[in-house]
Amino acid sequence: MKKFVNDPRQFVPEMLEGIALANPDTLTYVPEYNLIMRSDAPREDKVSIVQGSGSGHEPAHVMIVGRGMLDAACPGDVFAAPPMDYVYETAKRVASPKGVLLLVNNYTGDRMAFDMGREMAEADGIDVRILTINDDVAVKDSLYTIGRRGVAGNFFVIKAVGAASEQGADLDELVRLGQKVNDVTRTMGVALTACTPPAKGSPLFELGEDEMEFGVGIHGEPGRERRPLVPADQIVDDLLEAVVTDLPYSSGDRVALMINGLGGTPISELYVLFRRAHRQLAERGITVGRSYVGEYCTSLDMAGASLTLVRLDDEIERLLQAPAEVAIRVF
Amino acid sequence: MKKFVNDPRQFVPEMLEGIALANPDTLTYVPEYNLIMRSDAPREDKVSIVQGSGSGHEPAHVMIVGRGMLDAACPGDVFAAPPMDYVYETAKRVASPKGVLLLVNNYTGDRMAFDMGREMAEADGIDVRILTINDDVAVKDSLYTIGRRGVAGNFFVIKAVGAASEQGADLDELVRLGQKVNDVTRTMGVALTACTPPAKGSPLFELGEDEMEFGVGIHGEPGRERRPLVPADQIVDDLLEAVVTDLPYSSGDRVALMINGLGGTPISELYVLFRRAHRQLAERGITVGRSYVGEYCTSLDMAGASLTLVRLDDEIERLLQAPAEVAIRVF
Amino acid sequence: MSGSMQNVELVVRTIARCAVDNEVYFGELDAVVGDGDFGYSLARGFEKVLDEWDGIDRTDAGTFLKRVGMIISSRIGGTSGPIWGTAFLRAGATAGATQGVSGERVVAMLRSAAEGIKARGQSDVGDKTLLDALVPLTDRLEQELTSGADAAAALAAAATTAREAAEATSRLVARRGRASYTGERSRGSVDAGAMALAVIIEQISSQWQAWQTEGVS
Amino acid sequence: MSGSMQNVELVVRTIARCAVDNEVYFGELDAVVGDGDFGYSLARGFEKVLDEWDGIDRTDAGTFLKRVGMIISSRIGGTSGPIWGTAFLRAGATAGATQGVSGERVVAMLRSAAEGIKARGQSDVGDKTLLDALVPLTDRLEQELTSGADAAAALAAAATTAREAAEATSRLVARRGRASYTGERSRGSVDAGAMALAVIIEQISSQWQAWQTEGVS
Ligand SMILES: Nc1ncnc2c1ncn2[C@@H]1O[C@H](COP(=O)(O)OP(=O)(O)O)[C@@H](O)[C@H]1O
Ligand SMILES: Nc1ncnc2c1ncn2[C@@H]1O[C@H](COP(=O)(O)OP(=O)(O)O)[C@@H](O)[C@H]1O
Ligand SMILES: [Mg+2]
Ligand SMILES: [Mg+2]
Ligand SMILES: [Mg+2]
Ligand SMILES: [Mg+2]
Repeated sequence: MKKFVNDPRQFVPEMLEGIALANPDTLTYVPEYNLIMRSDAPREDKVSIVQGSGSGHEPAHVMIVGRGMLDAACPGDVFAAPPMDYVYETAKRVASPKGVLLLVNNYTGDRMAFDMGREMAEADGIDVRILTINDDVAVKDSLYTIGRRGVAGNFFVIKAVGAASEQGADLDELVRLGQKVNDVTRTMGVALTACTPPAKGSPLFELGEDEMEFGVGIHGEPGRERRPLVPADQIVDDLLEAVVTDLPYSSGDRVALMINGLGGTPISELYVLFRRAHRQLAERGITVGRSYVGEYCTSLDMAGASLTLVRLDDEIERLLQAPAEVAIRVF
Repeated sequence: MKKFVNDPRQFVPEMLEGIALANPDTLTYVPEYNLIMRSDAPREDKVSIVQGSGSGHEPAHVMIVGRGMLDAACPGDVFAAPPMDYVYETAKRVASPKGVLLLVNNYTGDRMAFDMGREMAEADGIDVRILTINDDVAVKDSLYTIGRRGVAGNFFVIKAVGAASEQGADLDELVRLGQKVNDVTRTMGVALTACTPPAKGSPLFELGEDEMEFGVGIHGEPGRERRPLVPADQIVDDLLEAVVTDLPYSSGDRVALMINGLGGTPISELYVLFRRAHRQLAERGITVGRSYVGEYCTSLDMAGASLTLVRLDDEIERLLQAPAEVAIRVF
Repeated sequence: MSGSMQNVELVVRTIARCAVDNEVYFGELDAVVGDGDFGYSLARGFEKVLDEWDGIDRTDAGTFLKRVGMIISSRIGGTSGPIWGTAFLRAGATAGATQGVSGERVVAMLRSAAEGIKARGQSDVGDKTLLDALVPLTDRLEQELTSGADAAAALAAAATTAREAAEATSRLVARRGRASYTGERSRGSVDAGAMALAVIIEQISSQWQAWQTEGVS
Repeated sequence: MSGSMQNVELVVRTIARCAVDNEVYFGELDAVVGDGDFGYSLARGFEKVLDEWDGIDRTDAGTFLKRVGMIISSRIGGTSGPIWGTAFLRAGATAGATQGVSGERVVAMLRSAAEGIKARGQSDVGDKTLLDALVPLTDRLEQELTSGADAAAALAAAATTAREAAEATSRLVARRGRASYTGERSRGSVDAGAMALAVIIEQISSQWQAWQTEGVS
C-alpha cells in the first residue's frame, strides 16, 4: 500500500486533526464525533447546514466547512456513513433557532444514520430537515436499488444552500433551493484504477491495464460496466452522452460544467477532459456559464474523473457566484 | 498507462486549451508558444511576472496566472524547459514599461532557455530580470550539480512578488523581495511511486511495494536515496529534520508550512502529514503562522509529497496574505 | 435449549469475537462488489462491545441485548450500524425482562430481528442481504426444536442451513446495498452480510458444545 | 573525406532521422536516472528540421547548419534544445561560407561544437554528458585522418570509439544535468546524450558507405 498512513484506524481522526490545526481561527474539531464545525456556528440568524458521509471523499465534506458553505461536517470512517450518534450530536451542537438542514447523499447507510439522527434531534426540539442528493446517472435501475447515488454534484447543492443561508433564507426556502439545484444536476464518473482504503491495504478491485470502469461510484464500488480504455476525448463523449440525455440538457441551455478528479488523477488530465467537454457542449448548443475543474468529491486515490452538469438560471447562478471561504484554499 | 490522454504529443496543448476555455474572461492563450497570459497584461503600472518550466507540475505554473500572481506562464513539454523562443515571445508580449521579471526554477535547461530568451528580449529594449529559485534541500552536493533545484517553495516567491507587483513595486524591489523569500524557503520531498509521462507511457522508475524514494525531484528523477517505506509520522519527522536543520529554522521562528501533494496522493493523506509536521514544529518551538495543504507543484501522477517551510516576517506575511485570483479555484 | 443469562452472554461474546477475528475476511467479501468496509465497521463496533463488556447492564437479557444494540449503532457506521443495531434492539425487546431465554423465545427474537432489519433497510428475503441467511437459519432452528432436537443439534443444523443459504446468495442479483449498483454483475459472489452470519452461527454452534462440556450451563 | 554540400545535407538528415527513429530508446536511457524526456525532445526538434527541410537556406554549409541550429533551439526544450542548438550554430560558424567541408574542417567544426556545449552547459569532459562521447570521437577522427585513412575508415573508427566512450560513461558519476542529483546512484548506467551520439555516428558511418556506393559523392 503506497500511502502516507500510520495506524489505519487513526487515519480519519488524524486527518481531521490536521484540518483543525491548519484552520485554528475558523474551525473547531470535536474528536468524539468526527465533527468539524465553524467556530462561529451556530448563528442566531442563519440556518446551520450540515453534511456527513463516509470519509475518503475529501475535500468533501470536511474541507468545505466555512463561510458560504457548510457549518459542520460529521464523516464516518472511510466509505462508511457516520453512526447516527454523530449526526445527532452534530445537530445538537449547531442547532440554530432558524433550524438545521442535513444534506445527505443517497446511500442506504447515510439515509438510515441521518434519519435516526434527525429523529433524536427532533425529540430534543430542534427544527431539522433532510435534503437527499442523488445526481448520479450511472444508476440505471432504481427499482432494484435504493435509487441514484449522490456524487460530485453534491457540491452545487451545498454551495447554493450555503450561500442562501448566509443571506438569511429560512429552512423551507433552503429546502426548495437545494431541491431545485439537485433536480437540474447530473453526474457520471469513470475509474481508471481502483482505490485502496487504508484499513484494507489493497485495491478494492482489479482493473486490467487496458480497462476502465464506466459509471463507477465514489466508494470504490464497481460501476455500470467494465470497458476497454479509450482515448480521453472518447471517454468525455460517452460521459457527456449519458449525462446530457438524462435530464436532458438541450440547445440553448446555460450550464455549469464540472470535471471532478477522483483523487489519483492529476489536474492536467482533468483540463484535457474539460476541453473536450466544453467543445462538445458548444456543438450541442449548450453554453458553459461556469467552469469547475479539480477535486471536489474523490474516492481516496482512485485514478478517474466525473463529469457534472448543472442547468443554470439566474437564481442558481447568483448563489454559485457568491463568495465563500473554506479549508481547501489556494493561498 | 492509466491516463486521460489522446495523442500524447497534444497533451500539453490540450491542457492549455482547457485552461483557456475555463477562464474566457481572464486568460489569453497563444498556442504557438504554449503561452497562458492574463488578458489584461501588460499593464503600464505593473511589472509583469513570468514563470516557465516543464509541464507536468500543474497547477504550477499555468494555473496560477491571474491577479496577484503571474502575468504569464510559458511551459515546455512535459518535464522539458520551454525552448528559448517561447521565453522570448512571452517577454515581448507582456513587456511593460516597468519591466518583466522572469522566475526560473534552478535547472540547467530552464536557466539556459531563460538566459537566452532574456538576452533576445533585452536586445529589443525590454527591461528584463531573472530570479532563480532553489529551495530543494535534497540536493546535497552543489559542487557536482548546477546547484539546488527549485521545487514547491517556488509558490511563495511567486505569491510574494505577485502581490508586491500589484502594489506597484518596481523591478529592483521585486528582485529583492523574491530573493528574500527564496532565501528563507526550504523544501524536501518523498515519492511513494514513480510518475508516468504521457509520451513515455510507463513509469519513469520502479519502486518496490515497500520502498520510497527520499529527496525526490519534481521531474520524476530519482532522489537522494531509496529507503524502506515507513509510517507517515516517521516520514514527516525525516523530512522535517532535513528541512529544519538546513536553514536552520529555530525556536521562536514563525513559519509558513506547506504540505504539497505530488499529483497522485489524495488530500486526506496530506492532512495526516500536516498534522504531524505541525505538532513536531511546536515541539521545536516553531510556530506555524500560515498553512498550505494541497497540490502546488506536482510530478504528473506521482504519489508523494513535499514539505516546505518559509520563515515569516511582517513583510513576507503581508504579501502572502494579499488577495489573489487564479485559475485553480474552488468556486 | 437452556436459557441462562450466561448463555446469552456467551452467544453475544462469540458474535463479537467472531466479528473482530474476521475483520479482514469480511472486508474482502464486501470488496467484491461493495466498498470493502463491512469487516472494518463490524470489527470496530463489536470491539467497543468487548471493551465495555464488564460495564454493560445485565439486569436481564432484554436490557443486556438492547445495550449491546445501542453500542453498536452508536459506533458502527455504514449500513451495518443501523442494521445490526436494530437487530439487537429488536431481539432485546422480544427477550424482555427475563434472565434466561427458551429455545422458542430465541426463535421469536430472531424473527423480530429480521423484521427490524427489513423495516430499517426497506429490504426483504431475496434482495441478497444478510436476511437471506438469517431467515432460513431461523426457520431451520424452529423446525429442529419443534421436532425435539436438543439445542446443540438444532444449532448445528441451523449452521449448516446458514452456510448453504449464504453460499446460495451468489446466485442472486443484489437489490439492496452497495452491491445493487452493479446490477447483473453482483451475481456470482456471495453477500458479505449473509456469509458473516453463517460464520458466526457456525462458531456459536461449535462453541456451544464446549460450553456444555465445561459445564457452563 | 569528400566535402560536397550534399554530404553535409546527408549527414544532417541522418542525424535527424536517427533522432526521430530512436525516440523511445533515447527516452528510456534518460529515464534511468534522468526524467525521460530526452528522446521526446530530440525527436520533436529534428522532426521540425525534417518538416522544414526543403525550405532551409542552403546558400552554404555554414548558413545551412546555423539554420538547423535555430530550428532546434526554437523547438526543443529541456537541456537538449540549447545544447544541440548551440552545437549546430557553432559548427555552422566554423564551417563558414563554403559549399564543401574538408575532413580537417569537420574536425574543427566538431571542436567548436564541443566548446559551445561546454560554455552553454558549464560542463566538461568527465561530467557524464554527451561531451564524453563527442570529444573522444573527434580525437579519433582527427587521428585517423591525419594518419591518412579515408573518410569511410575514419568514420568507422570514430564510431567504434564513440560507442566505447558512451559505454564507458556508465563508470562515471554525473556532475551535470538531471542525473547529477542522484550522485553516486548515477554510476552504473550510461549517459543518454553520449549514447545517442554513438548511435548517430554509427548510423552516419554505415550510411556513408551506401552514399559513396550509390555515387552520391
Ligand atoms: N437495505 C439493506 N437491508 C438489509 N441489509 C442490507 C441492506 N443493504 C446492505 N445490507 C447488508 O449489509 C452488508 C454491507 O454492509 P456495509 O458494508 O456496512 O454497507 P455499506 O458499505 O454498503 O454502507 C451487505 O452485505 C448486506 O448483507
Ligand atoms: N550541463 C550540461 N552540459 C552538457 N550536456 C548536458 C548537460 N546537462 C545534460 N546534458 C546532456 O543532456 C542529456 C539530457 O538531456 P535532456 O533530457 O534534454 O535534459 P533535462 O531533461 O535534464 O533537461 C544528458 O544525457 C547529457 O548528455
Ligand atoms: Mg460503506
Ligand atoms: Mg527534462
Ligand atoms: Mg460496505
Ligand atoms: Mg531529460
